[in-house]
Amino acid sequence: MSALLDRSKSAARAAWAHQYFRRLIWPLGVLLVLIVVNIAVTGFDFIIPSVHDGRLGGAFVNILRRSAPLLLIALGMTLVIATKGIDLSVGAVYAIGAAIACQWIIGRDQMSLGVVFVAVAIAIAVAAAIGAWNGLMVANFGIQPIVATLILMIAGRGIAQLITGGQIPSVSDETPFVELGRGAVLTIPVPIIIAGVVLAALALLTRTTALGMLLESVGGNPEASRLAGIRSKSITVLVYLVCGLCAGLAGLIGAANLGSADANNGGLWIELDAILAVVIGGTALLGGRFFLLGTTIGVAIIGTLEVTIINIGLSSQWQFTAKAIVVLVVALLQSPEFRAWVAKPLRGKRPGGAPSAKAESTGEEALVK
Amino acid sequence: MSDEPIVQMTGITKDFTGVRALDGVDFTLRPGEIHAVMGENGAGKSTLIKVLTGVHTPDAGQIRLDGRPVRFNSPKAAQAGGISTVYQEVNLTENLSVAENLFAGREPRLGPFINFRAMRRRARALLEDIGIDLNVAAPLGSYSIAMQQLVAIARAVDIKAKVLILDEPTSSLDRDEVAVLLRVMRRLAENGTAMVFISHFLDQVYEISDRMTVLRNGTLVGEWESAALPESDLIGHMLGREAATLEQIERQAGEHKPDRGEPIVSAKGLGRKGSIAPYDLEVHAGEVVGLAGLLGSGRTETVRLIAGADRHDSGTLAFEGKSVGSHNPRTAALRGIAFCPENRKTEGLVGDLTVAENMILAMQASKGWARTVPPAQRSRLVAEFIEKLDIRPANPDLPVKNLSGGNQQKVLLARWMLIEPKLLILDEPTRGIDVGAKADIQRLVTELSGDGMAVLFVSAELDEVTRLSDRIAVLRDRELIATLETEADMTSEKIVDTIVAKGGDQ
Amino acid sequence: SDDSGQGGSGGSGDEGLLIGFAQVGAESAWRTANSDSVQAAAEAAGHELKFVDGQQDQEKQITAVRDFIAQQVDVIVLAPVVETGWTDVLEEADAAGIPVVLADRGVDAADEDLYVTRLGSDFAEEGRKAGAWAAETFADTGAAVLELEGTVGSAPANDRASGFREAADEAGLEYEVLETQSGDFTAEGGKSVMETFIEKYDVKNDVDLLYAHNDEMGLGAIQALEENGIVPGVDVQIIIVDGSKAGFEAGVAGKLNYIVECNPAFGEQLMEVVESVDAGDEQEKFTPVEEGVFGPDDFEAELPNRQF
Amino acid sequence: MSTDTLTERPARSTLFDGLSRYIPIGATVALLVVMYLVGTGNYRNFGEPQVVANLFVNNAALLIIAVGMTFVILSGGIDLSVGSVMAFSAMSCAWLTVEAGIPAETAVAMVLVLGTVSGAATGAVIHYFNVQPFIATLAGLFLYRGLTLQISDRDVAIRDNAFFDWGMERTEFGNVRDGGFSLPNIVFIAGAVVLIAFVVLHYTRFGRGVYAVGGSEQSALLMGLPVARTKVGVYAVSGFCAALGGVVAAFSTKSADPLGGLGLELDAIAAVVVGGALLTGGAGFVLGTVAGVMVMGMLSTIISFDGRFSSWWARIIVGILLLAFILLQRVLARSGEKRKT
Ligand SMILES: Nc1ncnc2c1ncn2[C@@H]1O[C@H](COP(=O)(O)OP(=O)(O)OP(=O)(O)O)[C@@H](O)[C@H]1O
Ligand SMILES: Nc1ncnc2c1ncn2[C@@H]1O[C@H](COP(=O)(O)OP(=O)(O)OP(=O)(O)O)[C@@H](O)[C@H]1O
Ligand SMILES: [Mg+2]
Ligand SMILES: [Mg+2]
Repeated sequence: MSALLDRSKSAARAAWAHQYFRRLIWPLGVLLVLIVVNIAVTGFDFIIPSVHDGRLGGAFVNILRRSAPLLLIALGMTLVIATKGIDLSVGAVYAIGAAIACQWIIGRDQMSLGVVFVAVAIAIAVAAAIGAWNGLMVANFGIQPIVATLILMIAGRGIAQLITGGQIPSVSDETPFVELGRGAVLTIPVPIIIAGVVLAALALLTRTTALGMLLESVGGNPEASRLAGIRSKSITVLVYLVCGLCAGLAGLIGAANLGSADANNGGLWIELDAILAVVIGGTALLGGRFFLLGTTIGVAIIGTLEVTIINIGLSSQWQFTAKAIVVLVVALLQSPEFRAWVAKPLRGKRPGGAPSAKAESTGEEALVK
Repeated sequence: MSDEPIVQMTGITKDFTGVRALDGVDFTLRPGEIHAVMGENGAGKSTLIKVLTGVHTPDAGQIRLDGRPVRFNSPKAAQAGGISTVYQEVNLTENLSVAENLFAGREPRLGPFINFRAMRRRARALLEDIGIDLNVAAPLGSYSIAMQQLVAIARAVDIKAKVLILDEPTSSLDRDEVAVLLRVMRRLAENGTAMVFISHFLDQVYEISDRMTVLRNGTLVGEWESAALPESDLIGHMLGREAATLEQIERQAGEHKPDRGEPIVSAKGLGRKGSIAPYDLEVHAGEVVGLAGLLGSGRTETVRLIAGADRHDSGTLAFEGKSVGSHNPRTAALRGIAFCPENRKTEGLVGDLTVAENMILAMQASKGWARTVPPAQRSRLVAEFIEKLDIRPANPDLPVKNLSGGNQQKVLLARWMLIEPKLLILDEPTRGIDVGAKADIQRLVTELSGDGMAVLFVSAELDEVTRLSDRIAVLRDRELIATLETEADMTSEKIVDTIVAKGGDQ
Repeated sequence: SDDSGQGGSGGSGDEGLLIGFAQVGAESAWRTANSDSVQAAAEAAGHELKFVDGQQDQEKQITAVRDFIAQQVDVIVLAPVVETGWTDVLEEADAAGIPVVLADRGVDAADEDLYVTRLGSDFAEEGRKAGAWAAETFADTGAAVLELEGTVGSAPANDRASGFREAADEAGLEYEVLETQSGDFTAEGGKSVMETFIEKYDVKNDVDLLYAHNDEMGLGAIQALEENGIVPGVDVQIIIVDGSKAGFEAGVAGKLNYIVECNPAFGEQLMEVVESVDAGDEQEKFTPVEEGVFGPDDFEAELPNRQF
Repeated sequence: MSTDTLTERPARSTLFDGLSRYIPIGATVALLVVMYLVGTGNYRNFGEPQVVANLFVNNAALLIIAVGMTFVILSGGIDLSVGSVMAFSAMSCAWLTVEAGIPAETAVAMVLVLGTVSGAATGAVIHYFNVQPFIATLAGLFLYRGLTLQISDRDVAIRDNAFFDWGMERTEFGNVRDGGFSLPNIVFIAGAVVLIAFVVLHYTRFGRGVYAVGGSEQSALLMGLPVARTKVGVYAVSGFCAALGGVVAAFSTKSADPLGGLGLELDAIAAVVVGGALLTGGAGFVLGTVAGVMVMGMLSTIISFDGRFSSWWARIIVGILLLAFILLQRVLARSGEKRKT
């Protein structure tokens, strides 16, 4: 009996891994195509990292480094979306985080590690508090997430500008703060490390504890979760808090990278890119199942795409169009219905062609949502 | 009337990812007959219906309607082809009014515009015809699930199709409504409508059907004239095991009367304005208290207060002698009160999560997110309850939304049995559950109460209530009107009498 | 609440004017400095200023102008985000008898009758200044140019690009714009586009000039260059437009070679114009803001004068 | 046996419950009035009728687009492409008339058809390929902005075409100088759109189908409603409204701006949701959307009448006012629900 159980368990786990991989395969494919295109245009230098000034460089590593803030935000957003929510305020929180840190450092001894540390701590604390506020609005006042976070999306940039007085404060190039964006540990750029650590931490937090399941439960059916005794309010608040925290952290990295904080343009429209990455990664906006790894791939696609446009020499006017095309391609490839539709003429040629069983049953899963 | 079949399905096969739901099934529906499709939970009944009505595309097989081969690609097409269906879960839209739900897609119109006045009038007439009186302008979602089921039936009947399919239409109805429904069905049959009827209530099936098709595990067992198939044989065909054992279980369930233990909960003047009048109720350890009443009498509202699902605004609630302060589903679960709600789709299950996750949910919730149920314990418990409740397919990693209705109900039950509560509140736990499983569940309830658990039990089936309960609280018009001790001679008629008598008082 | 009837500017007189200022937005440090300058100057002159930030949206600016008309301000100052599309609202102002002064950017020539005067800078002229310097500097060698343009479709981006080419062509410079990419007027954009340029081109050897449409993009690009071991200002020459304090600091440090000023601090000048417009004086159609160009020798001296 | 008829009155108070579904919109309108009174009390000339009229004049395009968005949101979807489609339509109008020399009437008709067709195409992708609306329409957001910029990366004037004068021709209601107001034709276009949308949503099968699909798509499918037609339809409506918004924008400015309508999709969504619609679909009203647009417009009017705020304080104040508004709306709606049960 128990042997049988074990067998079915490991089989189930394999099936689960298989499912998980199937979700990722199309975004991964698109990412690979983008990389191949870049290699074709600029040679293998694109993918092979080089070491420069004790820091890993090269086109692809640079993409990863620059995408770190987006990744952080997209990870937080993934959790929020899993609970059927959405957070529009992340761009503003990014700006606030950046503004606080720079403004704090500028007025003080820029070389002091202590000052930098305090600046970072304050920025992160404020970002987390803003996130928690969003969560409270959603969980306790029952305001729709999009409206609740819209308020801070509008006001947040104002707050950031208020902090900087409408200026773009820039810190000295020598302050340790800039290491957050430009530095490297063991040649690995710090932003990549931070994003990697946060990714690992969130993955561990949600997958080794029950948090992930509870999140998916709250997102999948809030009322059923309530009746099952889940503390959905505090989970919701927690998730928005984490999202705010990630956005603040992203703002710090962005500010450190530039050595300045642009309250008005820092992280502008990053919420759309973040949501895009989440959805490309296979997490549905309707809540429920979420995929942190998928989100990561989504971020990589977006980051690579921007470089690709420049590398193949398209003018700026093409930026939007190219992005539209890639988004559509990823979305369509992920759609079983679309694949079946494309495959149909091919399959029809086979005598007595097997009916499209697979594609359809997955379609029904979607139907029953 | 010719005997040329109206619907003929041959060799129908349907695969879902990993499951073969139907395997070469034949099905024939003749004009004017009422044809029951029988089988255990997960046997493939609903799938057969869905294949016929264009929700699913069959992987193999042929469908003929009036002798012509057809393949509908949507329920809309099936409706246009003359097949009207009530699917198993209530599939109406809660945000629209009752009248709109009744006439959605075929509203009476004045030119291009909907004639709301006519629609409401016709809706009232239609509902009156099957004996219900609702505010047809109110949103459907404000009515109980039973009412919604009746509305769905009314809608399907009114479409005046040549084929009417009813997939477990009676699962939340009580006997009066069922009687009305059967009467309507007979009338339709006389007018030549052919009907497919799916139900786990054998008495209803025998009362109404002319012919039966039995499925087991996605395969066809056979087709019989109802009159020629004794009940025990039918059960044998459905379950593939002897019917005798089943009866024995049922009888066993009826025989128990342990001593009444400590009171687990006692409600004093507990009530909620506009929902349920203040009532007193005590449930003791090792006792099963049944709630009986007609549709909408307030049974659900009563137990929701005790479960903390709704907030009470009068009275007090004591748990194990101590008065409870803050009361919500979470604190209730921590105290050991489990509440298995009546509407599994909207209040019970999380469709995207797997069977195992759904089962473990309440246990995990009470532990908090940081303390995970150890994987070993988790898989042991899940396996145990899959076996105990005979959940099929026995794959804990399937999304629960892919399970058949009855198996979903069992998953929900398992969730709460798993936490070994002190008080188990079951609101219509046997809805849509096949005879075998129903007996299993009844036995389980008896066993649990034998082990000292208090059980509060709501069911539309008075027989079930009488058989299981040590005491029966009777409700009428959202008021608790009597508490009856179950003596040996307790019958459902007595309960009905109580209800009627008190009604006469007013 | 009694409304003051049709008196219009009745209450003003010695109390100072009621001025409505529809600003473009707060999209850059330049713009903020501009707003500050106007607000400060209005206060100093004792006028009441109604300030509305249009968030780079023409609709919002039109709304603001309509609100000013409804409030019956004495003079409307408009810094239009785009050139076209102002006809109707300017006519409304005209019908209400409220004079309009344009600040910074201009409007369609066809609407010339609908405003009194325009005070501001000329983006195309700025581009030309940059182009002229490039023509002079690279007259012998010719130039391979990388261009960091502003937000695609925005007026400064368009005019600074075309002005540059115009002047360079005119002077007969042998040049090639290797690539133009948008950095959205931000440091972030400038830096990330530059990083990609560095991957794509051998910037050190093959690129002579970097032309950035504003400070922030230029400064971001300088960082990218430095991080990749390319010496800005030496391995590749750099022109930026705007001239903020940070820009001049970079100039002093030798990291860039030429600054085309775009002066935001024309508040006082504006107030003078507004006052004379209100007094009904005859006006020139265009009053240029004083703007300079600065080469490496001027940076040090000019830095202390920078206000933003 | 059962001669009694079974009665049941609605009980559990849900958001959909009976009258309570009118509470959010009632609260919204009440708060609008309060805001207006506060404005008249504090600012000179705020009470002029033209100020209210201007709310409609300034927001005509937004109103039309938000109405289209209402259809989509009611059906449980979302359309992020509207801002870009609007810019694209305005630009197409300009290009077709100025460059291609096509008569303005034809150009406008072409643009409207194009908007509708592209909306329908988006809807088809969403429905038949089961692509999430957010993604499909986000692709639209990028695509149409890109196409607009391909046509022209600078603003184009169309003032020479007499046809485009019609939109801003005003009808006077009383003398503007003493208490009257005037409205240009674009406001009547917007009004007509609202009216038609109201009738379609509430009195036609298509409209009720939109609510049904938003309530539960699966149920709607099983009830035999034309789900495909409805879903494709709402995006077509939204595409049409966005294109019409572009035409109205062209009317109101007699020019086309390649960056026009940037971020407009969020304004439209905000207006719809502030007007009481649920983003999950199935609940909301067109008139709520009108109120939502008015709220957003009123906020900015107050800001500009005050005129003392720096750019950042203006944003913060808008945020705070919006917050106060939403919270009050919630409180009113909640207490309304309580009273009912
Ligand atoms: N959409 C689906 N995806 C995957 N499997 C499914 C799906 N729908 C049904 N199944 C599976 O098909 C089998 C037959 O289910 P079906 O719903 O037809 O059973 P049923 O006879 O109606 O049972 P019940 O009496 O419980 O309603 C079950 O094993 C079920 O898990
Ligand atoms: N304030 C009220 N006004 C009108 N009707 C009410 C009110 N409160 C409750 N009801 C009705 O009384 C019914 C009692 O509901 P409840 O679900 O408890 O009935 P039940 O006995 O459990 O029957 P069912 O078999 O339908 O579950 C509700 O469905 C509701 O329609
Ligand atoms: Mg079934
Ligand atoms: Mg009930």
